[in-house]
Amino acid sequence: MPISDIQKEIIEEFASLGEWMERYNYLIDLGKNLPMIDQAYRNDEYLIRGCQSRVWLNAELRDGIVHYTADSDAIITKGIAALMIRVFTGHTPAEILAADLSFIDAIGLKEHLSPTRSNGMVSMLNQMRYYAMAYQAKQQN
Amino acid sequence: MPISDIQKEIIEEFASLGEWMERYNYLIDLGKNLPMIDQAYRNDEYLIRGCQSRVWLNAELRDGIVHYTADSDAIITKGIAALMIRVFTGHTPAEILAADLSFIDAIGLKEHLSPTRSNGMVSMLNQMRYYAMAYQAKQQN
Amino acid sequence: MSDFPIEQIRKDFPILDQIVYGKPLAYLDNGATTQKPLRMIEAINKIHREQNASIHRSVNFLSENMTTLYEEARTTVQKFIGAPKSSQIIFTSGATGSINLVAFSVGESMLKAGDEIILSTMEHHSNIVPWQMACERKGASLKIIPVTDEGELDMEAYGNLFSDRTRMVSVTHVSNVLGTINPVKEIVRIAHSHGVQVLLDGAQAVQHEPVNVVDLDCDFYVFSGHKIYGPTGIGVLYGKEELLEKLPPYQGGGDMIDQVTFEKTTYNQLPFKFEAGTTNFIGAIGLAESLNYLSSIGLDKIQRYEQELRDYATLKLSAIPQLKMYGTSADKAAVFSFILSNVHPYDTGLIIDKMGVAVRTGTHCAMPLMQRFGIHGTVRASFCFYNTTDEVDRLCDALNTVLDLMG
Amino acid sequence: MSDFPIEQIRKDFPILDQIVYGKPLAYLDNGATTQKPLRMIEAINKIHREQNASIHRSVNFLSENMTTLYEEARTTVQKFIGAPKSSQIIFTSGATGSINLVAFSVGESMLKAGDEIILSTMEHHSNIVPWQMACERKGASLKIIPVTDEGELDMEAYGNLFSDRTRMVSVTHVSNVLGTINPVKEIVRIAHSHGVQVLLDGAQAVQHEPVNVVDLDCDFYVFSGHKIYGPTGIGVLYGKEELLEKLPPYQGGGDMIDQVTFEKTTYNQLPFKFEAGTTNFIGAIGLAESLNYLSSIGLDKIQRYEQELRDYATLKLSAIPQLKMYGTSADKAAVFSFILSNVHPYDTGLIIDKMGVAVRTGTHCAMPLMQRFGIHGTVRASFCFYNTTDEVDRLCDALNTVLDLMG
Ligand SMILES: Cc1ncc(COP(=O)(O)O)c(C=O)c1O
Ligand SMILES: Cc1ncc(COP(=O)(O)O)c(C=O)c1O
Repeated sequence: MPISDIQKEIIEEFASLGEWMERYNYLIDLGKNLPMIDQAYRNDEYLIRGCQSRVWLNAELRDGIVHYTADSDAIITKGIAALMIRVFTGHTPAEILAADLSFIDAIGLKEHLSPTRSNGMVSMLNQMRYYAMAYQAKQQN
Repeated sequence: MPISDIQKEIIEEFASLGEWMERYNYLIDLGKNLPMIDQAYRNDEYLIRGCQSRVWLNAELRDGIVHYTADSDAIITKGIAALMIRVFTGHTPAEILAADLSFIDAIGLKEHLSPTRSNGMVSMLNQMRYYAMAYQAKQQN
Repeated sequence: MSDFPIEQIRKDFPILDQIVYGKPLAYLDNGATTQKPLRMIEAINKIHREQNASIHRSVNFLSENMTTLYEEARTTVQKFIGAPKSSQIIFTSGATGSINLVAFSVGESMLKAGDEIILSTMEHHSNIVPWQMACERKGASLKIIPVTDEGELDMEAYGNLFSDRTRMVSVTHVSNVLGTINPVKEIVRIAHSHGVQVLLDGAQAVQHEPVNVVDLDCDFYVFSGHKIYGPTGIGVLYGKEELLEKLPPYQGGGDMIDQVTFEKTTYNQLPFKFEAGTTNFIGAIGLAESLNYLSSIGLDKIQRYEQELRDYATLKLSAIPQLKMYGTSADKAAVFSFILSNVHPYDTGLIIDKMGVAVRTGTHCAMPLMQRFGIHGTVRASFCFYNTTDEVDRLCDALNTVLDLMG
Repeated sequence: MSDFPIEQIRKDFPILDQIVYGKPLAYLDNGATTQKPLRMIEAINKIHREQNASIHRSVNFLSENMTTLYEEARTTVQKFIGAPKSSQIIFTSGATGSINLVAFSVGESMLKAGDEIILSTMEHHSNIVPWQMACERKGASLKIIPVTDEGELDMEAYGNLFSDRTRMVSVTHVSNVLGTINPVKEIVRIAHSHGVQVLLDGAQAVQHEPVNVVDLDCDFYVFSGHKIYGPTGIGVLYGKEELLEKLPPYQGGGDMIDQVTFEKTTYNQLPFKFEAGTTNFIGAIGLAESLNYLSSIGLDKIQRYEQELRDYATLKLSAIPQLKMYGTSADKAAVFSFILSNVHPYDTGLIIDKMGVAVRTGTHCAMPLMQRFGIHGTVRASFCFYNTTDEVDRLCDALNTVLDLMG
């Protein structure tokens, strides 16, 4: 499914949810159900520094397709990570880099991804893009 | 004449003057007529540091009586110095140290002698008192 | 509760009457920054509209008036902390600015390779990093007072840290994380018995209890305006006169000099020697208004009311079995750092924010203290005299909602 | 005069509508500090009443909003001076704070015994003393660009000051005493041809003409909020990214760190590395409002109007034969330093103050420049875009009264 369709899907899911408590509940569920990151990657090398919650991120390129895995010690952060992974995983570096992430605004998570929020989410998003860039560069060589 | 009487005299003189221009005019005249300080004292050793105008001050003790002389490169400052000398000169150190200088307020010069004014006038007044203290100590030894 | 005029006081702080996410605001982040009383808001407004002019160096009417207000502000601060002279009050940019000033000037004039500075495990980064930087420049090192499980300074260990290379003790009066009120008089006494000077970081103390620097006998005392209901960008350094006289200046610039030539510059007298450039004179006057406001209520009354709040909150929070509290000293301010079991502090903060309860989560600029307790952060609710028992209840309700959600 | 909306503009500054000693205020002390537009006054008022909260590190609604406003303020400053990235804008306590930061960090990382720093004779003490202090710590020395009788930098002499020990050039963009607008682009070009970096002191420039740091190609640019119609206690340092990355931090404290342990501290990224402790975030947001206000009028229009005022004042003041002007460059701001013959500047200032004309007298924190001209001080009238030709006339009338009185 193209990235834009996945985003539409997520927006529809959130539209059916009520106010913040249901949304957070949903994120918490997503967080709980995110497959565990390989323990090998749950260390400082894969840590994205943020003041508030720790996020570990890894990405692998298989058959031209990027696969992300992530973890966080905070469950809402982990839920958001799960959403981002759902959007990006299974796409080519080029698709990932071209994506505009309008769903973030649409589902009311903008505040979590504002560049001034020191929670590591923005850094996570940037790091996801850096991986895509790195793999794109690799493909072109 | 006791210090308090001299102050009364000055207050009366100023009472007869009109608004600020006449007062400044009077101070300018006082400044112009202040006897020149001995050139020997118009040097850095006798300089009272203030940001705006330079004031030189000397004091001598003769027969138990303090005699002040002063100069300034700013004429209004010099006029005020002339007033202070008129009040203090010819009195004993004890009298000088006991004097309350209510005339300053009464003739509207308070702003010139506020401790926050960086014009050296407060420093001059303090220095006049330091001389009196020094001579008093000398008398007591 | 006591006869504290809480209703009236809340009206003095316009921001408190506010709805966030459809809920009345419960502002419990006073350790980070405090709200502003009308009296200070209006003083600043008036300066901006009617009084502003450069201080100290201009001859005009406005300037004269502004200078008087600024120097009166200094006197207000002096009286507020019981300093002997107003020239011992130096206006800085904040507690951090004050500590950097002392750490730099002490570093340049007193520190040699091999010397030692005593800090504690519970210091705020602002009372660690400046000393680390000075030590690094001079080849000196830090000695650290350990913290007990209750969150108190280990006073016995403290006494054993002194050596003939100890040059300075710098500790916080009240912990910004644990709330612990340290035995600072005793800390000073012990340091002085070794001939060592003490800086007290009053950033979390001076707004909560009457502070008298002569009684404490500390050598330096610092605090921030914005944490004592004043403006941002203004802070205070108090120092003993003979020490301030001896210390070299920190920043260079206008107003702090006597004479400047390219060959040699001589410095102005206290307090100006340490106030380089145009100071935050509007901030200083605003701060003085906040202090006057506090004095009009009475710091002793404020302290008593906050102690009642503290006791009430302690009771209510300890009724939540999944809550682990960090900082359980009997002698503490109304500051509560805790973790709900199996819930990340950040998740807790996010959720209770949606219920109108404003707290702070994270390391609170005290990473060494986090390491001491083996944690990555806490939720911190920090109360002050405009908070109410009702807000304590709302915090507890919100925490229970978190536990339900995460359960 | 041109179609500049001066009536409307004066209404934007409430303080201007004021009577002192029974006379309307003519505020001609803008070089010392500037007055505040309603837009900025109201922004600060609103923060104090409705929005205040700690930035960056708390999770609550108010804090989130305050942080956004603060970082938007940084972007406003970035755009105002044409900086490539907002992370190159560092908020400090003022121009003096900014220069001290650079002088310290450059001193610690680049200066060795025997090295040289180039300043000019017309520098403000804030751009002299910090360098003197750094030189003293490191055994380096100052080289001074002389000033001509017209009050211009001697550019030939400047070119000859460079040696292979030159590490830095730090000069003012516009002289606070003489008004001279220095050829800063040329100054930068020459320094760069020697591989030397340049700090430009924009404290008297950035409020009077459009400034673009990329076009100037300067390595550092500094200015003060209170001189550009903003709050006190806030200032700006712009720097080239690779230089800011390389420089060691200045103050230590909260927010400027990444990790702290007692053994080792690592620093945060730009701009936070240089913003220790709680910054004056309210001041920064107020400053941004002032800049937005200026942009809404247009710096180019402001510059043109001020040039007209300058030309008018030059004409009128030169009609007073007893007036000796210091600073007669063709390329100057509307700043006039002068002495009436046989009248001490202080006497002049005192007398015209009583006529409602607010100026400044003294050395203007530029003693070396005073020595250059063999004087102890001047009267300085400094105009800006809310001043009028009528106020020029009032200044001249007042000066004639002084001459009458002292005659
Ligand atoms: C040219 C120049 N540089 C630096 C400064 C220092 O500015 P501040 O006192 O706001 O730090 C001034 C202010 O007088 C100035 O005119
Ligand atoms: C104990 C303590 N010291 C110092 C500071 C630093 O204060 P500021 O950031 O206002 O400079 C704080 C503020 O968080 C603090 O809590």
